[in-house]
Amino acid sequence: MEIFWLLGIPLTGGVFLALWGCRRNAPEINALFSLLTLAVAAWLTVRIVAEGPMMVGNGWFFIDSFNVFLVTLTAFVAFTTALFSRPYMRIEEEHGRLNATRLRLYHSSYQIFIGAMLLALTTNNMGILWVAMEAATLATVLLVSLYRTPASLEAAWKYFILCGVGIALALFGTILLYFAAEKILGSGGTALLWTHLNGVKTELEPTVLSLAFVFLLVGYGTKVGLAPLHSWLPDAHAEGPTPVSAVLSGLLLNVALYAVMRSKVLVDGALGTEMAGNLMMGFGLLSVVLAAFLIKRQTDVKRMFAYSSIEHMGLITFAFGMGGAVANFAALLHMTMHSLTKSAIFFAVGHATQKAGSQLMSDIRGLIKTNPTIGWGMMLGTVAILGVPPFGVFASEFLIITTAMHEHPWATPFLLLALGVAFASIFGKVQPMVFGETELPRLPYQPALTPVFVHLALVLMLGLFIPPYLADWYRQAAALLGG
Amino acid sequence: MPVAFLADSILDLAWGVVLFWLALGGASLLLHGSPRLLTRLVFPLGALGALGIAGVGVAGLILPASAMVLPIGLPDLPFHLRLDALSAFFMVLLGGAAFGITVYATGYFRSMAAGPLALLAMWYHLFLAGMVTVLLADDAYAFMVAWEVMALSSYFLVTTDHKIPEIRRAGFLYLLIAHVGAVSLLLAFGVLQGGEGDYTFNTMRLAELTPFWSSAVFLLALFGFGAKAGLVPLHVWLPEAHPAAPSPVSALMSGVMLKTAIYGLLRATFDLLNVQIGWWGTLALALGLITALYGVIFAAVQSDMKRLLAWSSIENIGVILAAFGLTLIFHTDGKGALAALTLTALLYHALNHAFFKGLLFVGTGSVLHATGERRMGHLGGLMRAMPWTAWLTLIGALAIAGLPPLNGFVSEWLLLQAFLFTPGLTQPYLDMVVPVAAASVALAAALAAYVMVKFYGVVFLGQPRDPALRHAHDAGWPERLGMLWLAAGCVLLGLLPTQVIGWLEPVVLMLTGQTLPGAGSWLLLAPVSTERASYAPLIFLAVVVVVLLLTYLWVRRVYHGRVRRSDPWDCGYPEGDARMQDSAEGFGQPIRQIFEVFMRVERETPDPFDRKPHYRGDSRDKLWLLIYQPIDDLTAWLSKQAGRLQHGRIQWYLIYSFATLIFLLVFAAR
Amino acid sequence: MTLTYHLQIVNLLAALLLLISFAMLSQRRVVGLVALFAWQGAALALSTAIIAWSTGQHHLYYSAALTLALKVIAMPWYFYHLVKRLNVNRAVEPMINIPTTMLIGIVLVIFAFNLALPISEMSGTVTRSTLGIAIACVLLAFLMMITRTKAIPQVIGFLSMENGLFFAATSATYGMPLVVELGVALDVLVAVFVLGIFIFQIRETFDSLDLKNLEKLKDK
Amino acid sequence: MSVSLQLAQTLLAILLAPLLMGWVNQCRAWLQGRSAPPITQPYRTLRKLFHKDAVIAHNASPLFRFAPYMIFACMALAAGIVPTIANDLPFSPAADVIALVGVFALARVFLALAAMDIGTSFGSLGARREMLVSFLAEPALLMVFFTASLISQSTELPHIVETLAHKDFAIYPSLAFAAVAFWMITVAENARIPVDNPTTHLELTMIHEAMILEYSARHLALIEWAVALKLFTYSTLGIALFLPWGIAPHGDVAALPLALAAMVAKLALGGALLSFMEAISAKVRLFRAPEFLGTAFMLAVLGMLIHFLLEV
Repeated sequence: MEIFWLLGIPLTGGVFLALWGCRRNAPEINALFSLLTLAVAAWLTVRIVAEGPMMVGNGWFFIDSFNVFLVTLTAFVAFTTALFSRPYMRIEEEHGRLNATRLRLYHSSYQIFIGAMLLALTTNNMGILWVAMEAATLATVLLVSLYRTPASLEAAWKYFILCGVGIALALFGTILLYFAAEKILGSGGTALLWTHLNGVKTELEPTVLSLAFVFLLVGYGTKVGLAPLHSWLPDAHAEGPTPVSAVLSGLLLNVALYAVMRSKVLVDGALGTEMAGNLMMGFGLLSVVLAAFLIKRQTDVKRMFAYSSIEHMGLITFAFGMGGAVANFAALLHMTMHSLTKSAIFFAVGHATQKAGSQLMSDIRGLIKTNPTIGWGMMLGTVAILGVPPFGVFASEFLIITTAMHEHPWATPFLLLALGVAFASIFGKVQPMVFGETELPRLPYQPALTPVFVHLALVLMLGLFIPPYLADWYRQAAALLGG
Repeated sequence: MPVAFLADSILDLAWGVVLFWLALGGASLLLHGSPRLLTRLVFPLGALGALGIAGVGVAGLILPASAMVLPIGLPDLPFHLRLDALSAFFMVLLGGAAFGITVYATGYFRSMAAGPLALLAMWYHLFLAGMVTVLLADDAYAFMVAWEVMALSSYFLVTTDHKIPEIRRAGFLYLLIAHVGAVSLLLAFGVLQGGEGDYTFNTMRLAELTPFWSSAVFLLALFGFGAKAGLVPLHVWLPEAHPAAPSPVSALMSGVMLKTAIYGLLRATFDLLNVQIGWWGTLALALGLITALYGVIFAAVQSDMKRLLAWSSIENIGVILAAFGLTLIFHTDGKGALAALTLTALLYHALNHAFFKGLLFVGTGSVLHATGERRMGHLGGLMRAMPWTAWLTLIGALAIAGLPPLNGFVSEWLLLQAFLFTPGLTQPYLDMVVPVAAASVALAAALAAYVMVKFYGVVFLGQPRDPALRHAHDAGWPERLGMLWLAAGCVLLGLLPTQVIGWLEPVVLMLTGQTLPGAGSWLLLAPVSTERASYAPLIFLAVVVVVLLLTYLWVRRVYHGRVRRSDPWDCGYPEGDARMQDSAEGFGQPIRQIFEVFMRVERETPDPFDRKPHYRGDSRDKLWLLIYQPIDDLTAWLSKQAGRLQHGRIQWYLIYSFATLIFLLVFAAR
Repeated sequence: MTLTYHLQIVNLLAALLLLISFAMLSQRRVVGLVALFAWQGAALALSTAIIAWSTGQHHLYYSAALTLALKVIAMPWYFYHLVKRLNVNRAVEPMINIPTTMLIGIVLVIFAFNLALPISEMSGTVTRSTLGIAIACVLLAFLMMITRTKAIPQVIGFLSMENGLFFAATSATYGMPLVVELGVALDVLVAVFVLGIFIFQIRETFDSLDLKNLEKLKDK
Repeated sequence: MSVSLQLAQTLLAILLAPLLMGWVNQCRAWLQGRSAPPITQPYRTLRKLFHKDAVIAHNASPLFRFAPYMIFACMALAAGIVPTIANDLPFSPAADVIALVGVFALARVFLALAAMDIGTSFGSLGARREMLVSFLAEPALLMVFFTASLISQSTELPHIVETLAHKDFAIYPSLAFAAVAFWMITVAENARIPVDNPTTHLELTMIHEAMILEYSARHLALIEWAVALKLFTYSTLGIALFLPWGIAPHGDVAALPLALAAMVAKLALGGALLSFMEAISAKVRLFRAPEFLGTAFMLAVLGMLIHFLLEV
């Protein structure tokens, strides 16, 4: 039953905010719904960890450790982002960049977006998964274009067209999947249920599945932001409101990658070859290297961190591509760390940009002089995302790189190069923003930095100590992915 | 088993000190309101911790190795800690130097503003904790975490004064190179690991690697640790970062942190890799000698006193690395005793460097404090104004110049002895290499003397180049105590070599499986045999002192002690003033003239009619242009090319997707 | 033998679809594009209905009706009015000139058929050979989206790609499960709605629907 | 017994050192056609200086007054290590050849520091030039010693002499190189032409004199004496390394008189040779000095290489 609560709360939230979203306390309501969602998610998680995978609604929903951990992560980041967006959006409104109706749109599509992602995560039906992904895209398109500035419109348009096309290809992949499946499972609803497919994956037709995987990978990969399908990502992240950038980076990319992984499991079963893995490794490496070099020339802070998201998704994809218990474990860990850290960074960046009134890094200077908390939040977040211990991102990068060196040494020079360049570029740009002199005044209001430091604290904690049950949970998930 | 129990308990003690330091760090953040408490309570407690670490180290040299597992870390990989002779020795080094430096710091930081001071205190103790954990770590993850914590905290210490752009640049360069080095260490561990995510050093010790892969590990480790140690050409960050930090921090970084890199190199090469290959040694020897000469030459032409010391650290690291290479050569050649000798020299020099470099850096700290001036061209004559600092620094300067009977000479002596044994080597080409190597070591030592005369003479002797310097205040008592401790270390390490070498024996035995034959007595240092070579610093000192006193008394008795004061002889040129003394640039000029090939010299010479003639000669590192600039340009070019992909036309973006799809359909979907 | 008879009609319609795709590639005027899109939808609906009737897959009737309602009536009508109101029915000059596009299109079709060949072999459905055509339609629509530099044609290209997908679904697998079909239809509907909003916004922001205005965001 | 011998020998060195200096000056005067000062002239100078009142600059630091004693002590120690007439020096194990180089370096550093102490432009100029000369001379000297120690498998001077003089005779080509190098080093280290000119006070050329410009009276006397002692030590060192025959072997008291005679003869010869070389050569420009010493350094290293090539 939790599942229906889990999906129902955000959807009703969306409807509710769509109807009454104009009132003053809409942000609080938004946060409240997110909190409820989080509560349900936590409850669900507890049950899954206790009782193992479960099917709900005669097989329409399937929850195992893999997606339940993403569900919790999604609900959690969604909640903290809602908390962050409370003051943030108010200030945007005061600055006159938004009005009440837009805020209503914002809040309701925010909830719908969350609901769509949760649906995508929990559904057992590959078709519904596709539908949910598309819905999430549509919801975020509206969010990206919220400011109605030319730039945001352009970003939203590109986002829509590119992801729409990608998603369409993914649909074709799904069709092929169904086409292969119905010969074994018979036509009708059950033939797209992942659990059923997983049961018979070895019997599925290899040629069809390899074809299907290509379409699925290109399709969902577009949303993951794998190079060279990533072109929409920096624009959408840079031009949308910062909370949206946070959830896009922190959550949507994960969900898309989740879809890819679900398909990969089936394809691996059917082909019994490394094809899927190698493809993912290739895409991953390409993304890491390309993103690293693209970061170097950025001038817009949000754009830069968007590219860093591409880099990290590439790293995760690479790790999943390598497969094996350690690599999968590392990839899942990195997913978590990246979501938490990157959203924290976007929170800090959001306040920094509001303070400077510009997203150009050359305009943001000497944060720790006037707003030490923002400054340190940004500095520590950056250091964390760059994979410096004791923050958790390092834990996963440690596992990924060492495993890569052990399994696929040929790939490590690229990783070394990319990590070095990315480090130089990002840190070299962030340092003057945080340190140094500035004439900018203090922020007139109290920034919402609790989320930032909660996230960073979690990342720090996970870098030094991963609670056993969390570890078991990761292990189960890694095992599900064919570790 | 009481001994084992004792060993475990000292390991607990060491970890306890780490936690204590972490707690101090946290506390100092809470105490940001009260700077008095910070300097008068937190730093002294930190110094106590350092003393404890030194004690642990001494005990660990005697007691058998002990290990423990902490409940933190990765799920399948909790932190493993282990205290064996090697880490114990480096803990003695760390504790010994850090104690003096921290005592010094209690006085040094008193003038600092509360807020920055709290942060600094936090990072300072985090830094100490990180270094000790590096020495204790017994699995790759714990090691890397500690390693990077060390780098990160020192970065924040370096950028304490982040308002100055140069300092920010220095910090950035430092952290960047440290990070790249760390990644290459990761790769080394990746090769060593047994797979299945087992990263404990124990499994690595058992790993059977092909020569190719073990060489790969060695090279990666050499790169990673070399980046931290300031091995040429990875040294560029060091002359920038070390001067930028507050002096006690510079002292810690130069004196102690660089040694953790040496520790890592020894650990990886002799402990983790279960087979060594000869050419590694030759490579390390060559690199070490290049580093030593490069460092000392550049030290000679510096005009900023802390920068000069930083370059001299590079030189010393080079000497240590040369010793490391020689150890490898002997070890792989089956000359156990000689390997033991060179290793002893290596460890001894590391220990010495920790003390005298720490002493010199804190000395410059006091000068900086009293005068606010780092450029030697604006200092001078401080011996009158601040005698304590001057005389204590003199000890450090003489020690680092490798003069008997101080400690710098002992390690050089041991190293040079090692060169005299090489005729026994089996590879003949080494016989050719060795004389040159010995010559370069000797040359580096002689140049070090040059550098130190320049450093000491320009800063402390002569006339003050700025009238304000006459009223410079001497260091306060905590500073004096700290410097006294370090100076005493220099003297004692110089006078009691046999005892020290006795302490080093377990380490040498652990790494080379051999000990020195060690003839000679408590008085006489004779590493191999008394016929072969011997040195007795105590007698040495005694004779010098006796002769000195006798001469003095004799002169006084037979003749007289009358003294008349007058102006110095001005060669008939009355306008001579303090500005006419040799400036730092002037003193370095011959060296620059001889070794100009290595440098990019920038000169500003005044024309004859200048009202205010001004001369500036600046010698820059040519390697920056030769290596780093091209790399930077290349990445910039590549990123420019990459940027072209992202040029805004949605049609093109669609084409990317389309092309990708077609490509995959053609090649993958079969 | 009725089946083959139906089969022939379906194949005919498939050919028609392909033809229309090519026509769209070459069509310069937006209104004509809209009309072609409607025709394509009609052909799709018809073929779906025939397949439904010939194979007795009743849920296919629903999707046929859905297609008819959305893609033959609602959307073309909507677009028609959009074009009229925004008065953008000028000749649109594609990025690549028409003949070249055609050539590329033909290459794509051949490629698609080759791709589909091994799969159609194993297909159990009567209409196996149409899968290749479906792929071809998808790729052609993709090509069209690439070549068009105006907003509305691009959207239409996007939708005709959806048509191709639908056709693939019906012909190769007798349609996806109904829920999925409905979901997809809903998404498409919302998508079109959102796109409409966008087109208005773009119009009022740039007072033109030329995508050349949307090339500001780039890496310097 | 041997302890007394040691003391006697050291004292002898200290006392005879000015004599050698006088002898060299005398020879040089002859060779230059000047009327020579008496051979005991250095003693007189010393006595005169000791009697004078010391004049010290106002800003001189304690280091300035301490340095002369230090330098003298170092030279005495050096003289104690080198076997002049007898070979059993109970004190020599305390410091081998490397330590000997260290002692010279110690003295030099103190002299340079003292020179910089007053802060006249001459002092620091002299100190700089001195260090410039030494940073090439010192390793060269070390290399010379290394060649000898490689032959004799020891860095202890007595053992070296033992091997070279009293073991069965052998020809060591490497020692030839070492000898030439050593000669050049000696010239440089003792501030003789062509590197430096002990009699000049021209600021453009002087090295050693520039450093001690500020010294007077007893301090100057001690320094002068130390200089003489340095020359003496270098000479005996050269003798011990390259023509050690005649030095009394261990515990052989009977050989002592002969050894003394031999030593005096050799010293006289060496001094004459030194002054002769000085007379026939001209002082080189300062920046030729590194080339001169570089040659010495190269020769020393070559000697070592040759040893590795031919004699191992």
